[in-house]
This record gives sequence, C-alpha cells and structure tokens, in this order.
Amino acid sequence: MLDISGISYDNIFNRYDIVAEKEVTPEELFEEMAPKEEPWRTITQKLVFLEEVTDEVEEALNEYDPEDVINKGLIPGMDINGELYARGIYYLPQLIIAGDAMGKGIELCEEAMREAGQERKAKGKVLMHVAEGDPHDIGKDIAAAMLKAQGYEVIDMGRDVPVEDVVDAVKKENPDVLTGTALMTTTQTAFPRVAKRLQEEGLDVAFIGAGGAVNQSFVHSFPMGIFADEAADGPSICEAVKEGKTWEEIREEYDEIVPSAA
Amino acid sequence: MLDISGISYDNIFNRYDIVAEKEVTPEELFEEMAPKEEPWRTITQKLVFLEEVTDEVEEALNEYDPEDVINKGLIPGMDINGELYARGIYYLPQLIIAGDAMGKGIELCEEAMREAGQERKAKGKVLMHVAEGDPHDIGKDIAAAMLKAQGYEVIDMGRDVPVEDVVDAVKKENPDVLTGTALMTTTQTAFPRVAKRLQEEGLDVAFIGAGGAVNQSFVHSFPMGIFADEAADGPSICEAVKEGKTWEEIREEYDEIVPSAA
Amino acid sequence: MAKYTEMAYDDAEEMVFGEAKEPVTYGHGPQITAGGGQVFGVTKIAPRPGAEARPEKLKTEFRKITKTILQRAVTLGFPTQEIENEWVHQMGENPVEYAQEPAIAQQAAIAEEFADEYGIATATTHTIPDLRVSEKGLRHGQDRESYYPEKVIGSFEIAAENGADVLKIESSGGMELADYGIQRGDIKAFLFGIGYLGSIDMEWLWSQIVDIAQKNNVIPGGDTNCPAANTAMFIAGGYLDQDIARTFSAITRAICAGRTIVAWEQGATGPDKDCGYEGPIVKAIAGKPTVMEGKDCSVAHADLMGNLAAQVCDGWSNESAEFHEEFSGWSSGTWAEAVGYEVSLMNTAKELGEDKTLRDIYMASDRYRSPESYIIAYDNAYKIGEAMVEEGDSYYRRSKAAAIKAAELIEDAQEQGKLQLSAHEKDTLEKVVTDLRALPEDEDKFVEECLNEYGDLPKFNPKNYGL
Amino acid sequence: MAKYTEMAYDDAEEMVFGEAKEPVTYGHGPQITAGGGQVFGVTKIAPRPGAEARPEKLKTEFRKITKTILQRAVTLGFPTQEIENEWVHQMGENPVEYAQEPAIAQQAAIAEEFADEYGIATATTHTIPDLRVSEKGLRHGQDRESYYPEKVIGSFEIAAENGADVLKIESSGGMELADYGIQRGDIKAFLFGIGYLGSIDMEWLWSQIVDIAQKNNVIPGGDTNCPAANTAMFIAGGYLDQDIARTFSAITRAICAGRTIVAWEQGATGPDKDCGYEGPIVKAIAGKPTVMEGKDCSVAHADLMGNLAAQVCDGWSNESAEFHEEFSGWSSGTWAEAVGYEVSLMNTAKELGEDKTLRDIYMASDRYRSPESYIIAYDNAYKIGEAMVEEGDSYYRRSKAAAIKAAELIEDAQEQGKLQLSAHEKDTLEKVVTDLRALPEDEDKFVEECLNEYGDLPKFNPKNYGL
Ligand SMILES: [Zn+2]
Ligand SMILES: [Zn+2]
Ligand SMILES: [Zn+2]
Repeated sequence: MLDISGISYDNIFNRYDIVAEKEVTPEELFEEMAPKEEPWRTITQKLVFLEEVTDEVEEALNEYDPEDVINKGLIPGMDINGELYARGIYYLPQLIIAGDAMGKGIELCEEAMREAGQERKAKGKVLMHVAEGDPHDIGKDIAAAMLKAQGYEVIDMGRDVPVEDVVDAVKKENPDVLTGTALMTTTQTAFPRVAKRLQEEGLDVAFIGAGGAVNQSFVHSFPMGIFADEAADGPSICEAVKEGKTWEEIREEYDEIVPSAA
Repeated sequence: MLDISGISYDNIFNRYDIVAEKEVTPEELFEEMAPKEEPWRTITQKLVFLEEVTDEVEEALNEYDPEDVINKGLIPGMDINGELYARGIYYLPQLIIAGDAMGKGIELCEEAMREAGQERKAKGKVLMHVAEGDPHDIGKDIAAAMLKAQGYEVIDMGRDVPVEDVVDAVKKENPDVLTGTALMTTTQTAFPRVAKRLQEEGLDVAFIGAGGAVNQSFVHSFPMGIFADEAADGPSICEAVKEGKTWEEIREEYDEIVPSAA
Repeated sequence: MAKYTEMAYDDAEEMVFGEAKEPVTYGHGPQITAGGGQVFGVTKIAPRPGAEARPEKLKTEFRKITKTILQRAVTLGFPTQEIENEWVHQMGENPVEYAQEPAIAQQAAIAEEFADEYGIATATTHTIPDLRVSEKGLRHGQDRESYYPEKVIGSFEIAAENGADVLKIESSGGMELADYGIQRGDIKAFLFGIGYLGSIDMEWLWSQIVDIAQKNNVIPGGDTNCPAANTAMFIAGGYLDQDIARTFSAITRAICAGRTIVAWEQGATGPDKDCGYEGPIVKAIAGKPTVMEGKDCSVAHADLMGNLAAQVCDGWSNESAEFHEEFSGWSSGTWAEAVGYEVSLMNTAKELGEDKTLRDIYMASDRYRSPESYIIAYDNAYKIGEAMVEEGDSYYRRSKAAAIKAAELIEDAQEQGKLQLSAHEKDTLEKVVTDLRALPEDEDKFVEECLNEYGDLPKFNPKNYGL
Repeated sequence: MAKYTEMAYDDAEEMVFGEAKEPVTYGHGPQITAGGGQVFGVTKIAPRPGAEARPEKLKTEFRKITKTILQRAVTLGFPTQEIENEWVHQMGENPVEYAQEPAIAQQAAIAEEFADEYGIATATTHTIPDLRVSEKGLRHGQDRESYYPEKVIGSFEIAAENGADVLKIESSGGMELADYGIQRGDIKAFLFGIGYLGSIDMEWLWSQIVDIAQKNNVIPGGDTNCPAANTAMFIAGGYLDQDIARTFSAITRAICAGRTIVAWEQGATGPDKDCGYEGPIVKAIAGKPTVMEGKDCSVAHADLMGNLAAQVCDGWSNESAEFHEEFSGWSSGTWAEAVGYEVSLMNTAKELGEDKTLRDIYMASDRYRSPESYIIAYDNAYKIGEAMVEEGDSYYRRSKAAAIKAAELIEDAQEQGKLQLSAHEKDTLEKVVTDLRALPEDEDKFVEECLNEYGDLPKFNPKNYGL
C-alpha cells in the first residue's frame, strides 16, 4: 500500500457535520421545554431520557383524564424529542424507542377511554400502507413513529396492501390523511389506481406518496397525491391538512410547507 | 510520462469500426446500380464521383423533358450516393458536395420548366425551419441536403424563424411535411406553439421535431410532432408520409419506420 | 456445505481490481472473465413505470434498453459490456409472460448479435426479486396465499433456461429483525436477523440456485445484503443526514458479510452483486470475483465511498438508472459510458503496471470519509475477513467477530486521530460495542436469548428458518 | 494586445491536473483557486423546459438547482463546488427580468450561505449565450432588429454587477464558415471561419468582457469553440457514426485552439470553459487554468476521451444535465457527486505524490481511441502549442500551423502502427493535408482568396469582422 500517512485530508474531504455540531443537550432542552407540574414533568422526563413510562401513566390515569395524560404528559415529551431530533441531537433510534414507550402509554390511555365509553380525540387520523406487491416497510414504520410521536392516531395496514383494501379502509376510517409507501417503481403504480378508485367512490383525501423510487413528478401526477421525500416530511404535511388546506393547496404551496423541498 | 509502449490496447478499447469495415467501392456500386442509357449514365456518374453536372444537364435539357432529367439522371445518381452513405462508404461531405452539384442541376431543370409554363412534381414538399430564437442550423442544413438528394422539394426558412411565420408558410406552401430543428431546450418550446397555432388554423401536417436537445417524449407530447434523432431519419419519415400514413400512424409504428429507433 | 475457515489471500496487499483467485467466465463472443485480469463494466437500467403494463410493452422497453447500452459500448470501443436486470415486481410475479421472452431471451439474442457483429464481449445477468414475505412464509409450502418461495425458485429456472448468463438475487431473509434493529439501534437484533437467520435463509435459497445454475450450465453469481445493510447505509446517508449514525451502519455492513458469503459456501461462484459493499470482505475470504459500485451509482443513491468501492472490484456498475431521455440520448448510454470509462481507467492502470497505485488512490480518497468506508478499505476488509474465518464454523460467531473487529478498527483509528467521529457516532459505537460484548459466546445460547427477546415481533416467524 | 509567442511550460511533462502557472482565485468562503494545487468540481444543470415561462418560475427552478447541488456536495464532504449556468435563451433576451434576480443574485446568495454555514468553497459562473446572428450583424450598431450584440455585452454587465464570480461564453464568430466547412470537409473554410474570422471576433468580444470584469472585480474566465469544433466532434461521433471522419474533427480541434486563446490574449485569466477540449493546448501555451469534461459529461454527449480529458484539468465538469428526478433525488445531486468524486480522486493522487501517474493513466486510456484524443494528449497538445507560438503573431498562420502539426502527429503515429485509422479516416486526412499545404503563406493573401471563394455564402458578411 502506498504510504498514506502524509495525506492532508482537508484537500480531499471536509467533515462538515463535525464542524457544524450542535451544542444543546437533552438535559438543557428538557429544562427549557418540559412542563413544570407533575405528574407531567416526570412522564415527559421518562420519554426524553428514553425510559419506559408505563408505570407513571398507570398512576396518572388514577387521577387524571386519559386525554390529559396524553396531551399534557406524553405529547410534550415527544415534542421535546422531536425538537432534539430536528436539531440533530437525537437520531431515529431515540425517536423510535421513545415512540415505543409513548405508544404503550397511549395504549393504556385509550384502554381507559374505552372503558369509560369515550373515544380519543387524537390530533388527527392517518391511514398508512405499503403499496400492493411491495414488501418494504421500514420507511412507513419510521414515518408512522414520527406521526404517533406528534399525537396522530395511526392506522397501519402493513405491507403489500391490495388497492381495494386501501379504498375500503378509507371509507371505513375516514382518515385526515392517507399515506402510501413504495420502494419499487413498479409497485408505485398502485397509487394512481388507489387515487382513481377513491375518486370513483366520491372520496377525496390528501394522499401522501413516499418511498425510495417514488418522486414528485409521479406523485403529483395523480389526484390527491402529495410527495414526501423523507419521513420527516409527513408531520408537516399532516399539519397543513389539519390547518384546513386541501391537497391542491398543499401542492401549490409545496416548497413552503414541506421541509425537504429545496 | 509513464512508459506506455508496452500497453496491450486490446484490453482497453477495440476499433469496432475498423474490424467491421465495408468492402464495396463507389465504382462497384455505380456499376451495379447506375442506369445503362445515356445521357443518364454520365449524369449519374458525375454525381457519384462528386463532380459538377451543370454542363451535362444543360445539354440533356436540349433533348429531354426537365422532369426526366431529374428523375432519370439526377435522382438515380443521388440514390447511389445514398446507398454509399448508408453503407458507410460515403460520409456526409460526399453527400453534401454531390447534393450541391445536384442542386445546381435541379435549378436548371426548374428554370426550364418555368419557361415552359410547367411546375416541377417533386417527390414531395418539405418546409424546414430552425426554431424561433435558435441560431443553430447545421442540423437542418444536413437534413435538407439529404431530403433534396432524395428528390424532395425543400423550402428552407432558415434560422430563428418566428412561430407565426412558420404558420403562414404552412398555409401558403401546403407542404407534405414540416420540420423544425432546435439545439436548445429553451427554443424547442416554439414547437408546441407552432403546433397549437396550426391546429387553430385547422391545419394538420406531420411536423418533424429534431435537433440536439429535442427528445422523443417532448416531440410526441404535442400534436403532429414526430421525433427525428438523426438527419438520416428525415427521408424515412417523409417516405411514410408519402405512403399515406398520418402522423398518428407514424408515431404508432415509430420503431418500424425510423432508422435510429432502438 | 463447509464454511470458510481460511483466507484466499495471504495478504491484503495481494488484492487488486480485475483479479480474483477464482475467475469466472461467461457470456457471448470473447466472453467476460470476471477476475481474470481485466475489469468489466456492468450497466443496469430500469424500465420506466408503465412499461410493465403489458408483456409486449415490456419487450419493447427491454429491446431499447439493451440496444442502446450495447450501441454506446460499441461506439466508444469498450471491450466488455454486461447488462444486469433487476426484475421488476411483475416479472417475478409472472415470469413466463413478463420475463421469459420480453427480457431474458430477447436480451440474450441481442447480446449474441452484438458479440457476433462486432466482437464485443457481452453478457446478461438476471437478478430475481425476492418476493417472499415473512408473514406468509419463506419456504416452500408455507405461503399458501401467494406461493412466493415457489415463484422465486421458479423464476431462477426460467432465467437459467432462457438465456441468462448469470443468476443473482438480493435476498431478504432476516429482514424483519434487521429493520427492527436499524430503527432502534439494536445491534443484537440486526446480528440475529442478518448474521444468523439471514445466513440460514441463504443456505436454503442458494443451495437451490446453485443446483438450477449447474443443471443449466449458467453462473450462480451471488447476493447482497441490500435489504438490510444497504437500508442502514441509505438511512445513515451523508453529513447532512441525522437519522442513523454511520458507526452503526458500518457495523451492520461488517455483520452482513457473513450472510453474503453463504452463497459462495453453497457453491455459487461469483461475481456477486454490485450493491454488496461488503464485496471486499468476502472477496478477501473466498477469492471470488465481486462487482462493486460507487461514484457511478450516484444516480441511484449517494454513498461515502464513491472511489474506494472500486479498489478491488472485478466488475464496476452504475447500480440502476431509469430508462429515460437525457441530452445525449437515453440514460442507458449515459451510464454505459461513465461506467465503461472507469473500467478503462482501471484496465489501463493494469497495462501500465500501476493498478495497485490506482487501487490505493481510490482507497485513500474515501478511507476516512466515513467509518463505513474505513472498514471496507481493503486492508481493513481483510482483517474483518480474518476475524470471520477464525470463527468460520458458526454463522453467529463469525458475524459477531466481524462486528467486533470492525468496531475495534474504528475505535483504534479514531483514537489515533486518523478517523474523525462526531460525538453521536462515538456514543453510538460505544453502545454497539457494549451490546456486542454482552452477547453470549455460544450460538445456541444466543439463539435462545433472541427467540425470547424478539419472538413476539409481529413479522418474525421462526418456522421460516427451520427453528 | 500581444499574442503568445512563447510557451508557459518548458516541457509537457510539467503539466498536470490541479496546477497552472497562473492560478486564479474567486468565490465564497475559502474560495476556489483554479490551478492553485487542487482540482475543483463544476456542476452545471439546465432548468427544465417550461421553467423559463415566467421569472418567478425560473427563480424557483434555480433555487432548487443550486440548493440540491450544494446539499449533495456538503453531505459528501466535497471541499469545493462551483456551479456553472449556461443561460437559457430567454435569459439572454431579457437578462434583467430572467437572469438578474432569478439566477445570478439568488444563486450568489445561496452560494454565500452555504459557504458561511459549512465552510465549503463555492462559486458561481455565468455563461452568457451568444445570441448574435451573422445575417443581422455581429457588432454594435449592426443589428437594428434584435440588438443582439448589445444584448450580449449587456448581459455580461448584468452578470458582473449582480454576483457572478466568473464570466464565460461560447462565442460563435465565424460559425457560418465553420458550418459550411464541416458539411463539405472543406478545411480551408473552417480555417478561415474559426482560425481567422473567429479570432477577430474574439478580440472584439473579449476586450469588452475583460473590461466589464475588471470594472466589477469579477473573473473573465474564457471561451470554447463549442459552436464549431464541438459540432464537428459531435457529428463525427463514435465508431458507429459515419458522418464525418474523426481525422477531420481532430484538425478542427487543433485549429480552434488559436481562436480560444484570444480570450486570454485579451486579458481573460481563465479558467476557460469545460467543453473546450482544446484546453490542454491553450493551457500549455498560456499556463492558465482550464476546466475540462469527459466521462462525467456522458449525460450531455459521448466523447472518445472520457478519461484523457482529465489529464491536465484544473476544474472537472459534467457539462450539462437537465434538472429532473432520478432515483437518488435530483439529477443535480447525481452529477455533483460523480464529478466531485473524480475531483477527489485527482486530489488524493496529488496528496500521494502520484498525480503524474494518474495523469498518464487517464491519458493512456484514450490516447489511441481516436485521432481527436491523440492530439489532445498533453505531450501532443504541447507540440501543437509550440507550433502555434512560433507563428504567434498571425491568427491565420498559427491556426494553420496547429492544423498541420496535428495532421503530422496523426500521420506519424499511424505510420508507426500506434494509432489505427480506418480507410476513410486516412483518405480524409490526406485530403485535409493536401488542402492545407496548398494554402498561401501570407495571411493577407489567404484572406483575399477566402473572400473570393466564400464571399457569396449567404450568411457570411465581412463587415461582421471589420473587413
Ligand atoms: Zn441493491
Ligand atoms: Zn459547450
Ligand atoms: Zn436522468
């Protein structure tokens, strides 16, 4: 091997990420953003520091409404995690692990609500699937975790979901947003078929198209399609829907709404 | 410099063209294809061997109809040149030079016809232009030469031709085929505008779109457009039109009709 | 079948592009000899969405793809041109209608035509899609809904019988555990899924592929851990991406080498698949030829070893580009050219006796660009291979050994100040090392632990692996 | 202004990529120093047709192009990223509305942002379209219909005043004669059009560009004979093309060097333009930095010197790709990556003290692939440069000397059996040599002959050149 010891690597590549490394710590952000009152503070703390919250949630449910436990304890915790993620302090695993913990907490709360004959008023309802014929679902799983972390109710249909099943589920669940993921260009052809069938059934819903081979020009070529390049685009698009924007408007204002747009 | 003398170039590149070099000579093909009778044989010979034919044509016009001089003398000569070109014996300059000579001959014949109150019945009429805003015309010039060599009457509008001028010329000349060349993607946008204006005027004509940046998916996206990747595609497309095919049919059978299609 | 317990090379320094210990010959005309002294070019172009709507449409698309690739190769004088086809989904679902004539036979015929007419060495490779889904069942007789295992094997037969020169696949055994592990930074789950379960699945799969290939006198090439290690690499991304630490993805790469090499242990000969960045590791162990991709696969994905990936490659590839028009013609020609010139650069270096120099320039360009690249640098890849063959008789232990070795290499380089790591990369690596060192020595114990820990994951079914 | 009568280098062997005798510094952040010791990357992406429909649309397109290029460069760690913009037609027609804010100022701002935030060296280059048409008039006051000459110069002012770092153009003086000559294999017409008339036009044009640049403290880079020598090269094509012999296009390339260097004689500093394949010739003469393109411009056009073109480049480019989506994201990222990794390879070679080795591998890959490549091999480019500076005081005689020298180099190499020529290539070269040797010694005599012979060509007007 050539003697590589004398190489000045600055002339070859630069570690722009290390140069740009952020300063804030989870502790600092927790102090800054966490609720002051208990039991919310502790629930938040558990989530931010990636621990289980099941015990704390169970206890809180003895005193408080499940809706409050979710909105004042679990969601603020994930908001901080979301901020840590946005700032590149937390990465995906932290979000997913905290999301797992939050998910268990949400389950307990929803169970409590069912027993009380109530229904959870989530931030919104998102119906997710992986295109017919496509077995790749890690992208959907990551996006689902991010949406749940933001307080959305996610109905996950899994992978290789037939077009008609998607249409039936839209009818049944009446989601605020439908998402479809496809890793292969040849399974993405299911999406326009879904859109067509939805139209035929008189349904209209923002339909996020995402995944490896999917691109903007394809997704914006069928009705209702909104392109999401990265999992982190999902929440912003759903937010826009919650604000009352139609899919047509979201396409119009795409560059302003979607974080990954150049 | 490193010592390159020991390189075995077979491992780096192969001269597939030299390996595949053709055998036939212009002389052989002339013998095989040229008319036997005079004065056609001599006129053909002049063209094939890249000499002027003006004298021979003038003389022939004393005895024969101008239409015959064209069809029995000049065109057979260019047919042989076309065959030599197709076989890679003659290159473009040979075609162009012979085409120049043939062109002078055609002029003399057309002059004679005008004097006799006749009009030339060319193989067909092709109206050619370079897109509005585009100054590159070598592509058009080469295509024009090939079409004239095949006996087409070519009306060459030159370069940077405004859209309306093209429309007016189509109205006036009623060509069998319209061609447009554009070297820049941003001047090719003139073509759909030409097509639209033609439609508005109730005109319908095969409109060959060619040139450096133009591609099939663009040209086939507006009415009447037929993509030509290479100058040598022109004659085949015009042939198809002469056979009575519509531009729609030519698009349908594109791969069978157009030589450069893969 | 025996597992590798020895290295094919005595020294990493022996390794270079264009040469393998066990070259493989196939194709048309002068044929391609992978690892036989020169590098060859691989171009892979994906039919446009919609082309698969009907078999005739797909056939037209494949004809255009094939001819435009070969035309560009001939017009520029390239001595070799291999065309690889990653089958689209519909072809795998219905190989008789959508693959047999439209893709396989037609392409072989055109490849033969060009070889005949010009004397260019051509070959066609078919990469069968792994349609199998764990919830339905990964082995014959388990999937009574879609019959995917049967379809996959059936596709290999159809490819082998109808003109394919080389058979490959990007098999996905263990993917359900790998995905779980990648998302949670759980290296144990990844090790279980890919190092262990994936290897078992590779046995099942490749013993059959090798049989089919031998029966039909075609080449069983190899596999790649695209569904798992590449997923980790893609999510880890570059310096602007902050989803997964590249120290984590580096360790997944080391782990997956143990799975990828099972194909060769089952009798496959190489060349293995282009997107298997673990190629240098398995080549160091087995001495079989490997296809790689890097800067010329930028159209399909970015990576942090665009040059380094070429260092010891036998074939060079563009990974995948959609068939569409560019300024110069079709994208097929674009990538045949870019790849072919890189191949020419390597072969020229060989002629000049400077191949190892170029190898080292390639390697040094990206050695420290990312820990992922660092461990694939051929000297490090070799060391990882050594750690693996020492545990060569256990899928689990050799994958773990690879992981630990990779981690040590990264740590050492970082401590010596050569390899820069961000704070997060360091923290992640520490956790990975802690997790790895906590694992049992014994394979059975490891499997038992994992079945306990991960047995309830919805997509995981031990029956898929004969457990 | 004085013409070059001496070579900047004593020996061809001195020449290598990344270094020029007269480096040029420009741009944002750490800035780019062309020829200052490292190679830099240039990415050029064309807005999609339709983007130019409205200024706001174009502005959005340019924002996306610029950001996606820079994002890919940053995420892969490239130290430099120059963005070149070949203005689309509408920008040249209406630079205030379509270029000033949408392209120039916005791109400069984004380039500055990225340099600020990450420390990457960025720069923006603007290549003004030469809208001038000979029938209307090539000089100020002659074109009373479209005012193209005024528009072209005005565009340079707007670019220089609004944030462009470097100014370039692909000027088309003499094109009418060049086209005539290319179509008919008439080297005399080409020599007259490009060697003589084109050089006169370059004087007129570049004296003004240099003024504007100096007034605004930006860099007057250089030109390329794209409209003529590249046209010949593109029509000549590869081994499957049979329109123009590559011996003819090789001679046109040699001739055009004399025209291209006029920019530098008028005070431009380099770097000159990527598609000027004559770069090694003019660099040998003037020692100024040159940008080149080859295997990574396969998206825009094929060429027979995909590696060789890199041999002594200071910047490396992808030439042009349409801004559209690929599998990995936008095409802008694809080509920034491919180009950036090639740049990294060259810079790594420099660090290892192996740059001349890599230079020679590049060169040897394509030296004999085509006579066009052969004469651009740096040792031959140098010899052509020497022949030119010996006749340095006459545009005509130096272009003719270049042509004859190139022809001799090709003939010698063919006779020694090193450079294979087809029968047609040989015949064409013979005719070219015959035509060249029949030309007069005296420039005035040559001009007089040409005015007689070509004066009637419809598009040729001597007034355009002050004749
Ligand atoms: Zn893959
Ligand atoms: Zn150019
Ligand atoms: Zn593309």
